[in-house]
Amino acid sequence: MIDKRVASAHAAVADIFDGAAVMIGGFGEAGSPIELIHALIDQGAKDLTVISNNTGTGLVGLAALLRAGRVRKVICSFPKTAGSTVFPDLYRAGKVELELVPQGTLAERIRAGGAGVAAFYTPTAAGTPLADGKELRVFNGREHVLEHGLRADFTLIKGRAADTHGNVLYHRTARNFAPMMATAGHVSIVQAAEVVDAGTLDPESIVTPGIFIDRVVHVPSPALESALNEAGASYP
Amino acid sequence: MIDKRVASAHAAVADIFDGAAVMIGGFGEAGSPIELIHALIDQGAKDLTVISNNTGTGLVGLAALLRAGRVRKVICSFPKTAGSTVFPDLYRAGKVELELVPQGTLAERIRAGGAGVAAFYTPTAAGTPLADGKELRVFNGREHVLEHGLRADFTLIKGRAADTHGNVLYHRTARNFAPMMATAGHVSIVQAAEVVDAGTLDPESIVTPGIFIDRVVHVPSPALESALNEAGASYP
Amino acid sequence: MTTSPSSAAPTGWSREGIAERVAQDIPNGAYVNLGIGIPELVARYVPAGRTLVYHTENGLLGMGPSPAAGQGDPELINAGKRRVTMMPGAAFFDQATSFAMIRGGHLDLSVLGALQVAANGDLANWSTGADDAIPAVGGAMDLVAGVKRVFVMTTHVTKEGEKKLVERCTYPLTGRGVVTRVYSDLAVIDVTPRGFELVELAPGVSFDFVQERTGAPILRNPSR
Amino acid sequence: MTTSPSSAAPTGWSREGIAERVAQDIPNGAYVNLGIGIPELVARYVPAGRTLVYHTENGLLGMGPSPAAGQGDPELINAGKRRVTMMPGAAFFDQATSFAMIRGGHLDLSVLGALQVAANGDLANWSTGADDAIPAVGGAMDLVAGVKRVFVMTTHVTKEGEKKLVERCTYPLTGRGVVTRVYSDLAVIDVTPRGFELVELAPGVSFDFVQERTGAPILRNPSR
Repeated sequence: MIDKRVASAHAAVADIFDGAAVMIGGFGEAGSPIELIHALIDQGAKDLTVISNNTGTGLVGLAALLRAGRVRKVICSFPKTAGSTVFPDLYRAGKVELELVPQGTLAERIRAGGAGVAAFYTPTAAGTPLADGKELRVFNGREHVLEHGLRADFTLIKGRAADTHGNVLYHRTARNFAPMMATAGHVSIVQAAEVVDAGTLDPESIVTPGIFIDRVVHVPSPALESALNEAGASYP
Repeated sequence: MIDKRVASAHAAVADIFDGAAVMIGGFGEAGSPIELIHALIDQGAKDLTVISNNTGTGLVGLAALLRAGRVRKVICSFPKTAGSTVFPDLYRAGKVELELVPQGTLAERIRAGGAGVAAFYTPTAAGTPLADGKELRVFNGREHVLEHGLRADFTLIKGRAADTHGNVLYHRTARNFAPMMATAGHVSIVQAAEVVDAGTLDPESIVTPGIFIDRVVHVPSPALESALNEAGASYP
Repeated sequence: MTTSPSSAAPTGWSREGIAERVAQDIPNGAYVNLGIGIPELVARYVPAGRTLVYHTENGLLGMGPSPAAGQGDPELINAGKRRVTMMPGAAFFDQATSFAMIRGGHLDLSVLGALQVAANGDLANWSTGADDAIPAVGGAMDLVAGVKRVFVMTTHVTKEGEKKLVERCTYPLTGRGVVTRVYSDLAVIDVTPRGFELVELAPGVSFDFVQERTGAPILRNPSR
Repeated sequence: MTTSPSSAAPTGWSREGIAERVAQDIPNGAYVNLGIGIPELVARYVPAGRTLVYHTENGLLGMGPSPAAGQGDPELINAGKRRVTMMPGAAFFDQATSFAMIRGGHLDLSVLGALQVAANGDLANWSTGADDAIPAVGGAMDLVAGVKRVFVMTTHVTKEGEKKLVERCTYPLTGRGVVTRVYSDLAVIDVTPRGFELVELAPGVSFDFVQERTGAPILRNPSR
């Protein structure tokens, strides 16, 4: 009997420790695991390194985690979406470190980390400031940059449906970084709007096989960042 | 209007040229695109480099292509499945070159080729004869081997269903190498048991997005290597 | 007759005119990534009879137009994080696959904006390098490194009249030698091994008018 | 009492006995890859109340037992290319994903056969290096490089009486320092930084009997 369900978002994130590296799924609000992030804010872990494509908007979700002062460093591709003020303010004040990575390189570094590939050569960013200090090498007459695999202590993602074995389906463009992050987290946690018994999902259509998932939390009606922001919400 | 259908397997492979590198899907008979391979035998191209996990069994499919003397070199992980006699005989006679690659490294090299990753470092095969002559490098205290991306001029694969845009679904463990090979072929050709209009397949469940596929051939009742062999078939 | 830069009156193509001109150059069946903002206009002007497949790097091939205001799905969005729709034949995929399409050279065309384009094809479009700016790059460097052809859509000069087509970029680069062709309000200009080459002038715009507003020589390319 | 190798009578565990012994050491919920051949027997002896998830590297997690003779799907096969079934919760995936599971350390355990295991954990199980052999490796090197724990199931000596647990492998390696534990017909032996260490003797087998058939010293490990 395998059952990866845990009782609540709070139970799922209870062991995230100070200084942990945490991957958080989402591209903008699509795929952002708001309830897991809010549980992490309640839980109190600090000095986190957050690996996520963006930095959140308004005063909820990822932005709220930053605003609570829990994040030491952000690794991302685009930290200044419209409606994003928390990160820019912290960054200008020197209160958060930023490692800027091209979006495709970020995706590939996370995939490599999860796939046991130590490092790879990509043409992206060759000749730009984002290759400064990095090892360069020419393949087929073209300069490539050496990039290293990324792993994290924890991964927090959102799914449309999951089963008790941890198999996950996603919703449209909410999929984005979640499948790779599931592979790269030492402990990978999914919040899913629907949780079903193993054997319910079509084995041909599963996007993230259960081997990559450690904990499944049922969050039946996940909040959306835009709806919370329109309502003027802030967390906590 | 986008319609990648071609009239026949023979039309699909008509421009494969002497000396071409051809990726052929399949793990054993599962996923082996027999009809495309037979059309390639009829077509006559020679001095091919074949990239495929195995070398076929009996006197049909991949084994028949080898037996016809069309293959100069094989890149594979396991060329001696039970029932495989054509390749061993050719190899012992010095009539075909073999590049042996661990199965996971083969998969990753093909993926890298299709994904524009020039090369990567893997721990697989470090300290073994298959790393001889290859560049080694230590990451996190562990020796890794530099492996290069693989591309091909043509890719031949088998799907369960495809649409006119080239989106593909596979059947169970027939999926194996096909999704990566679809990305790494300059011209990627799928034979599918069912061909449907764009918009018919669920966008959440598509395994190979159409951008990776150039030609779709309808082969309604594909032959199975084992069934042909049991019937004592040989091709041509 | 030469018109001095200071007398630059409204002339040449409008934004929509540039978009329409770009659309003419995209063949049926092309896989296209349109950058956020002005490049998105191109989709409105695709000639009848041509079907393009739009890629959005956050994980969708077969993107359709925006839904009606207030409609749509907040988790069906484009790279600009705005709601979109999907077309028949669409497919969803993760970021590693999406950038495999980009980096692996599977997309036929990317249309992007620019801060500067150099005569050697260098592109700067992600940062002015200002000290107080929050650096943000998204998928721009991946797109220019991987997509087969990169078209730039831009005003020929900035609002302040500064040249955007230059000998060498002074802003931080997005990629080296990556631009195929520039579509401005004044002209269509190829980037070639010999530098900028004129393809076409906007209606009512003279070659000299364009050259004066360009920071590097433009070849007239009589062979066209 | 010491028994000389030449008098090696049938003794210790049968194949099935080894498989049963291995199965005892695999916890509930483990993700396991069983090598082709003898290691497959392990699945028959998993204690009641434990559920393992079987991975087959050709692209299935949640593999079930073989179907009845003549039944099954020729495209639902295992890494040995034999027909299998699938269990509730199964998932299909491509080879890159399958080996990401392996190389990325996501599998808890691999049970493999061996030609030789060395006291330093080196494993040789893919080639004898014979000149006329057709080299074939499959996923063996990936498995030993990536899976968290590698159990070897083997007869303690070859049919010809040659030692398989040795000081240093003479056959071409599959991986360096990769073996966690060896289960033979005679004993269970850990591979530790100090070399081979006895875990358990098969019923009726003496330590000396095992040591005489082993090419390197075995520590008796009194702490167990």
